[in-house]
Amino acid sequence: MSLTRLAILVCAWFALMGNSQSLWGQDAGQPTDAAIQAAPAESADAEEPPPVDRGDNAWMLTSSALVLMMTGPGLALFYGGLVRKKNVLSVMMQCFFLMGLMTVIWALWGYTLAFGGSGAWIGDAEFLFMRGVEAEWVDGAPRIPMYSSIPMLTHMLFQGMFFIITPALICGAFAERMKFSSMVVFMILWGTLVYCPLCHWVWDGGILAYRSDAAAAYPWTMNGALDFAGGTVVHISSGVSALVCALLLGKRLGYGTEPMPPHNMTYTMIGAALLWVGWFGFNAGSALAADGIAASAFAATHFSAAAGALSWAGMEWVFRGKPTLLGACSGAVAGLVCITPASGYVTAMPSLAMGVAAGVVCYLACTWLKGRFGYDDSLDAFGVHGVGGTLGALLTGVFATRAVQDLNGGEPIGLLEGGNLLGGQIAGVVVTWILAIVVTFILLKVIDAVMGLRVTTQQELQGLDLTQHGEEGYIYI
Amino acid sequence: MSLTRLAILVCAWFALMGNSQSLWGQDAGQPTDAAIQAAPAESADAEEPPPVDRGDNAWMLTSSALVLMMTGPGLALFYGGLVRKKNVLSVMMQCFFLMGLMTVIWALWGYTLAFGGSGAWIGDAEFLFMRGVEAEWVDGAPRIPMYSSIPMLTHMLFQGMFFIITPALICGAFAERMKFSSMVVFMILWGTLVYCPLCHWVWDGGILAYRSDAAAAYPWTMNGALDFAGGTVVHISSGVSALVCALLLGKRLGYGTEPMPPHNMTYTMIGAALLWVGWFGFNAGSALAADGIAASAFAATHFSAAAGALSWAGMEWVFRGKPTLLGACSGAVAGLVCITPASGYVTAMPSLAMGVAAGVVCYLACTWLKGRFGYDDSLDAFGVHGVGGTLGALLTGVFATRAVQDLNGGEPIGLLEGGNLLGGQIAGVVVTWILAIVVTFILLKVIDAVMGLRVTTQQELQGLDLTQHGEEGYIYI
Amino acid sequence: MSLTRLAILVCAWFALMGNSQSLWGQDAGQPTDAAIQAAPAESADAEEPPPVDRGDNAWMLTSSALVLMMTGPGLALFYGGLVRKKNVLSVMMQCFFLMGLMTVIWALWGYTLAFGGSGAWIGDAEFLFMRGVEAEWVDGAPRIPMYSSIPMLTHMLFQGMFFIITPALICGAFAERMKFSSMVVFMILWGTLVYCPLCHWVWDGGILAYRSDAAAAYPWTMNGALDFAGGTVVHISSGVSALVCALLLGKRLGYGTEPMPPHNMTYTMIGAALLWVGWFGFNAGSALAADGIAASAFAATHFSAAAGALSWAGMEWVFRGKPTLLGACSGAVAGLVCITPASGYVTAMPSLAMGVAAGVVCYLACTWLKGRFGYDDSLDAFGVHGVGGTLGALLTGVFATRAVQDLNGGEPIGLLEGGNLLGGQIAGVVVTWILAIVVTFILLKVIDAVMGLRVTTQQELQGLDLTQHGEEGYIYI
Amino acid sequence: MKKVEAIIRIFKLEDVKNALSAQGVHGMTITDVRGFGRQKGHTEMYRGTEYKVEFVPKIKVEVAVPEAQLQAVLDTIMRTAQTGQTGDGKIFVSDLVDTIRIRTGETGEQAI
Amino acid sequence: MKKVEAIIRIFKLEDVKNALSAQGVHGMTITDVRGFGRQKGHTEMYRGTEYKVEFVPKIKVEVAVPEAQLQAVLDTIMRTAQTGQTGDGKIFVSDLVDTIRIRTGETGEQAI
Amino acid sequence: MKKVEAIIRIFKLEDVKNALSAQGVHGMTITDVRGFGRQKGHTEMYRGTEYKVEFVPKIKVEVAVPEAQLQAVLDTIMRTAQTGQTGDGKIFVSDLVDTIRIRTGETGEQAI
Ligand SMILES: Nc1ncnc2c1ncn2[C@@H]1O[C@H](COP(=O)(O)OP(=O)(O)O)[C@@H](O)[C@H]1O
Ligand SMILES: Nc1ncnc2c1ncn2[C@@H]1O[C@H](COP(=O)(O)OP(=O)(O)O)[C@@H](O)[C@H]1O
Ligand SMILES: Nc1ncnc2c1ncn2[C@@H]1O[C@H](COP(=O)(O)OP(=O)(O)O)[C@@H](O)[C@H]1O
Repeated sequence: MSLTRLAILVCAWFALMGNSQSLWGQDAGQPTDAAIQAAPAESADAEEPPPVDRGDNAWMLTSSALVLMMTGPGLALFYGGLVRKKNVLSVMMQCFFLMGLMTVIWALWGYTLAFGGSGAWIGDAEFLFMRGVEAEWVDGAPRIPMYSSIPMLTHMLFQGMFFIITPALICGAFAERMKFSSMVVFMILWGTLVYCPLCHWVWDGGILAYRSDAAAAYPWTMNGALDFAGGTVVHISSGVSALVCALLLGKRLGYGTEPMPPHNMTYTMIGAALLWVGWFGFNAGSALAADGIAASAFAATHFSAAAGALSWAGMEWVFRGKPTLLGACSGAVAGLVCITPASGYVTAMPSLAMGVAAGVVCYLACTWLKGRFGYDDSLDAFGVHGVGGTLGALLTGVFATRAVQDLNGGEPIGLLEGGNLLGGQIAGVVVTWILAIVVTFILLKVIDAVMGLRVTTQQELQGLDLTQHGEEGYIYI
Repeated sequence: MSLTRLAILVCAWFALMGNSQSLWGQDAGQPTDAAIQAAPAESADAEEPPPVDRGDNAWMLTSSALVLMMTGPGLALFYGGLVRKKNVLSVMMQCFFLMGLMTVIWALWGYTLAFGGSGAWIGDAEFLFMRGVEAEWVDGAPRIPMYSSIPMLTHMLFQGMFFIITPALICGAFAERMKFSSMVVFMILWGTLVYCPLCHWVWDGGILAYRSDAAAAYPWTMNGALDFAGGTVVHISSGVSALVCALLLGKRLGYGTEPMPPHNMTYTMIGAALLWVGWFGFNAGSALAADGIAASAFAATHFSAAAGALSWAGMEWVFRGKPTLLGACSGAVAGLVCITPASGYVTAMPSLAMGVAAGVVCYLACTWLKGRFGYDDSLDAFGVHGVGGTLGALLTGVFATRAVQDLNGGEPIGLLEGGNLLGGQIAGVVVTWILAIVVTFILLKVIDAVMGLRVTTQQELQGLDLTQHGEEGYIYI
Repeated sequence: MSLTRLAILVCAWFALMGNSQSLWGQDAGQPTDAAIQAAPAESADAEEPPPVDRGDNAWMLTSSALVLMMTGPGLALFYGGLVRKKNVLSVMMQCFFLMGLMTVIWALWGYTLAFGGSGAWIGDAEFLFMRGVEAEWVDGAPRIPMYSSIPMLTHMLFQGMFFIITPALICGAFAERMKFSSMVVFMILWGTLVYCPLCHWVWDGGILAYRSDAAAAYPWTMNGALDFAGGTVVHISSGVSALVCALLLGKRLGYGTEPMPPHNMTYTMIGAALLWVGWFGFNAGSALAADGIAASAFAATHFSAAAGALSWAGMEWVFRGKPTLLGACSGAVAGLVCITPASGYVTAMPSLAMGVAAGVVCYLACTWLKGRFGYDDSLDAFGVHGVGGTLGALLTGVFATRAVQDLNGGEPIGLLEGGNLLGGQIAGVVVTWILAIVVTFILLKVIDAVMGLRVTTQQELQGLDLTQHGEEGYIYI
Repeated sequence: MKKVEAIIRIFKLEDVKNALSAQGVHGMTITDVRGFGRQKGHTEMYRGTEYKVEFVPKIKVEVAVPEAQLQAVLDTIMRTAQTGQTGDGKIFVSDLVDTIRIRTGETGEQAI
Repeated sequence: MKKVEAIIRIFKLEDVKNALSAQGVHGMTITDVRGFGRQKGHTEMYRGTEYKVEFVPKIKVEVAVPEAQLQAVLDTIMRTAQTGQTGDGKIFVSDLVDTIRIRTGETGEQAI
Repeated sequence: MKKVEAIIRIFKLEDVKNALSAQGVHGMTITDVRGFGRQKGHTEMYRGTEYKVEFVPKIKVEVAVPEAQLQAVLDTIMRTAQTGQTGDGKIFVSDLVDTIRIRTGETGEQAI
């Protein structure tokens, strides 16, 4: 009965998407060099698949492994260390379980909704159940579909790792109080209804893809946005949804009155370091090749993380008298979030600048802003990913340069070199915020009505580890 | 005196091997495309070594690093977290020490016994002390022997990492009670007498290699088995030997009466996540190239792990009311174990199916089966690796398809597409079980007689960390 | 005022360098095959950059990630576990903060001082602020400067990771007692005044580069030294500086009287394992390509680490009755340190020999030597890196062979094959020791005078976590 | 002087401490303990094998009080630590022969 | 009422607890402690430097008992916690002025 | 017999233990505790939000002593645990009705 209600919602959603597509989408989504991600359909149908570039494939497989490592153990440790001892396993379980759950969804219908066909609004059934992605027996020989220079399987895997970490990031907002079962249902729907469409819009020639026909078809997208590795798709979407979660679930018991210090700062540091390392796969891997762009994105990522760590810790040093390890770690993550959309489009000094900006702005978001409005974003998923992602998307419009990638027919791209990308970036940010807020709000309301979002007071006091999973983190007797 | 006894055993063994070889092995072991691993001898002697494929080599070096990471820190954390605090270091020491010990053995005689020459039963002295593997000064220039498209050194390294983790897996069975010195002796002999021959049979054109002449020479092998990344060589061999260890060493003091909960579940989760990540190197690396097969194996691995995590946790949710983190982690590992032999031969949906099956079957093995027979397999090395490996080997016979690799001259392979691989798989499983049981049993009996297997009651009560290594895991004063 | 004093020192230094250069350096530093690192200038100015070798780039990007992982979380855990609970965060903060700090310095002036131009003594401003390294818009198209077969950005990143871990290693010497602010200032200057020149001397055709014109210009360098991955540049420089730090800062309160056992040996083991894994990127990556040399270096690294773990633990087993986990971990690291300069030049058996030697010698350095002289090198940064690095540099002169790399025009290289490399190695060691001792001594004296090096007694008793960073490592209530 | 030892629920510590210091108790010492009693523990599950944890984490609060303050202190603890559920804990009162402040050497009630 | 404090070996806790509850002791409180005594500790070794750990991990069991039960409880603990090896521990008995059950406010023996 | 409970600074434990055993105290039991008192705790900072830690980590040393030894023990602890700074801690002295050595069953002073 509860499921029926949800089912209805889902259908409604796709109906909407479908319509919009048939109504205005006919001319949309031809692949462009700016949206090379739109290539699969074509290359998959090609008679003679191009040979695999072993170097590119080696790097992309490595990157896929690195991005999985970001969620487990990376994020699991980063978040797990920040909660109280009685909830450490619940956070780790959310991350680990999502590694399984989102992967299965991705294999069944996620990848095709995100990258199938060439619609402007949502993918079609082209790759349903991995058909057309996995190896096939074609006229007497095995064939492995290609995605430009790498097997499409590699592309599917790499993108699938993003599909894992994005929802996992949201967990930071409702940590220490959400029912596990409700989280599972929420994530299935969120991944399907928020992530997949958004991913398609930005990375598969959809309405937000820079200079795609689809974007051209909707003037208000201002020609679409550039998002190299997921500033909008991953960070804004998760960060903003996180804020909605924090607001709808309400504060943790005792929030504001009793202290809730991180129970194991060393875990948080290990997690932050692993995130930094894994992010190289996340950003440099988004070049989908082991080329110069990958190297450039790698450098931008490294520089921004470094600058972010210094600027956040610096803010504390100046305003609080002491630089903290948590500050340095948070700053590095903020820098990484901020550079994500820009990593493949900017040079060194702008990367450092973006890192510094991220450290300062996110520091203020997690202290002043959160204090000002008093919402309980337990682990600052919004303060870091929502705010940092938005900042990064906008700064991409400022610093993106043709010197790294000539995506605008030789014309300038970013504001700094006289280009007009910023408009599209703003459009992208606004659209993403709206999508994330609206859908997340509806989902949570529905789920709350159907099965409730929060654990009981008794359970929250005893801790989620025991009450949700019947386990304890540490038994040192 | 104790050593002499052991020496005798070893000689006896090789005598046996040698005979069998000279008796029936003459025509055996010509390399076949199904057993490309048999190529080294040839390629090494070639005048003009082919150029290194940088992409393949990059991936294989990365994979080697990933597989080492599986043992340390991966397995060390996975196992270390499951034991009681007083024994955490002893488990980690076993893993870490084996990283050193097995590597040295591999360099001296392990690699050549596994991959030297082209005998049906065991390798010869071709690569003793790395001769013919390492760089050589040949007529006025350095030369690095090749193994198809990668340096043979890379192949040796990658395979050497398997030689580390396989014995390390066994440690799960005798954790918290085995004498360190006895473990060292046992592993030296086990690696030499069980792993090397088995590895040669399956991966170097030996009697179990699919469609190898050696297999052809022994009809009862039913044409040999397919084992892409070690279902038999790694998991069945270690899992079954683990069961023998558990039975011969007996239960831990207080087993069944006092609770022995994992002392640090967070370590177990970190370890499981690292195993998942490292397994990509383990399975996809077994393609020995960064090609489409690698991508396909990577995907199969990822899907099976995900499905396993969900199915094990699901079983708990249904039958116990709560999904546990340990359940999700165990399920993921079970899925990884199960897909290992099949990873390079199956498509997406079968991978999911195998993961689900592994989660369910291994869950029953670790709860119902173990409870039923009451052996103390401390960390379920048999329940997960022995059972999961056997399941995977058999299912490979069902799901393997020419659509991924055409290994049967265009004919179907797995049962599902009408092939007859299953027979060979069963033969492979049976042979592996017998080898592991017999040799492990003999070794343990001999070592027990010579130096004893178990620590004293007093030592077991005080914990192995202090009594075997004079250290404590945590000193939080 | 304090800064002025420091400024003067810095200027003085560069004046010195500048002079020396203009005085005697004119003919120096032409790139040679022995010093391929000297190529950048040339290749950067080339009209038509060669294409990126995707395989090499994939491996080098992976290696860069691995080397960053060595510092965080690797070294942070290895060191963090060895200190007392009250100082764990301070050690982790030093490692993590340095990841940010050194990276920014490297981007601004570090890389150019190390690899800019072709002077004999120090780099010039060629790559200041990443000019000439990052992507540029050249006559209507983006261009990414190359460094032989990889983007120069990749080379810069890989080398930049070394610039992070080298100072981080020094932290082991002054752990648990140095002021954070002073450490920051010290590391900025140390990196600039010790690491950059040394790196230039050895790896950019400077005075210590094997068979470089610069080396030829200074007979006392005996034709320069071979340092494949940083025996002198990384380990001797940091290890010797560490000794100076330990001596000038003095002992920790209670050193010798109260026990200061590692607070979390499991962290140390995790760290050691991650160092081992990361070291593959460190050494094999130093081939700057995914070729046979990389494979050979990878194998040498793995073998030496393994042998080191066994020999150190063996020493304990023989002389103390028990092998410890810390012993095995320390031995592995000692083996890794020792093989670093030799990894790309030696074959398998010598690698094992070097590992064994490292385990024995460093064991004695950390027990007998340290006990003998009674300095407080908290975490044995000198005992392992200083001693091990020196041992490795010398043994490189013994075991280096043309069979791996023909660097001497077909003539023998190492002592064992009748070459005369040893002289240059000794020269390299001596020069490095002198540089490290002198500059570190001066820097510490100046900083001590300006701002003090040590925390107050009160702070040291309470712990650096609370007093320097206002955080606690574990809050298990 | 009396020594008051109260075994209370962990999450009540904050309240109890504040209430006590509010009424002029200037010091106390707390210890992490585990308690066994009518309040049954919980069951945990590892690889399907369940096991009962009969000891429940509690906090022990120790306060040395002058006779005069005793009743007030007891009431305060009672009031603030109570939830009405089994497992609220116990208060044990015992005699103190003497108290010494190490810093000053003061003894008796003024040492408290 | 009396308060019984027993310092016992960690691995004896299970037995002691079971024996006590078997004979009708409905509650107890345990604490992780470290003990110094005739039982010498052990030496640990870090990078060759040995160091003596003189404090041995023990468990302290605290039970408040009515006079009537006292002897029985002492005997039980004695019996179940004994191994005969140095280090078995001690039992300390002291007076309790009063006991209060926080949940109900009951005092005295019925509060136990 | 008396029971002496001293709350001291962590880094004073080594000295106190040595001094006590030097003067013939053959056993003691220590516990990790956290103390609240005149010595104010410290503030920690997490993502900019500061929070006060009012409980300071301390060590509780418990020693059962024969009347004869009492004063000497008190003096020794006083002397060795003192720094003169607020937070040095307290010593509480209470009566022991009996002491039993589990290993032997000895009771009274010879059990100590
Ligand atoms: N006889 C006793 N001696 C020492 N501690 C006790 C005793 N009885 C109870 N306790 C402590 O009091 C706590 C609460 O007691 P319990 O019986 O569970 O609930 P309630 O206090 O509501 O009756 C127990 O967890 C235990 O720590
Ligand atoms: N005088 C004492 N005061 C407090 N605790 C003591 C005293 N003597 C012994 N203990 C505790 O009893 C434990 C066992 O005492 P020990 O002398 O080692 O063995 P035994 O009890 O067999 O004589 C010690 O570890 C310590 O915790
Ligand atoms: N009334 C009390 N009851 C129990 N413990 C106390 C009491 N007063 C102080 N303590 C303990 O003594 C420690 C030191 O007391 P404090 O007032 O901080 O310094 P000082 O002992 O120098 O006055 C406190 O941390 C607390 O553990």
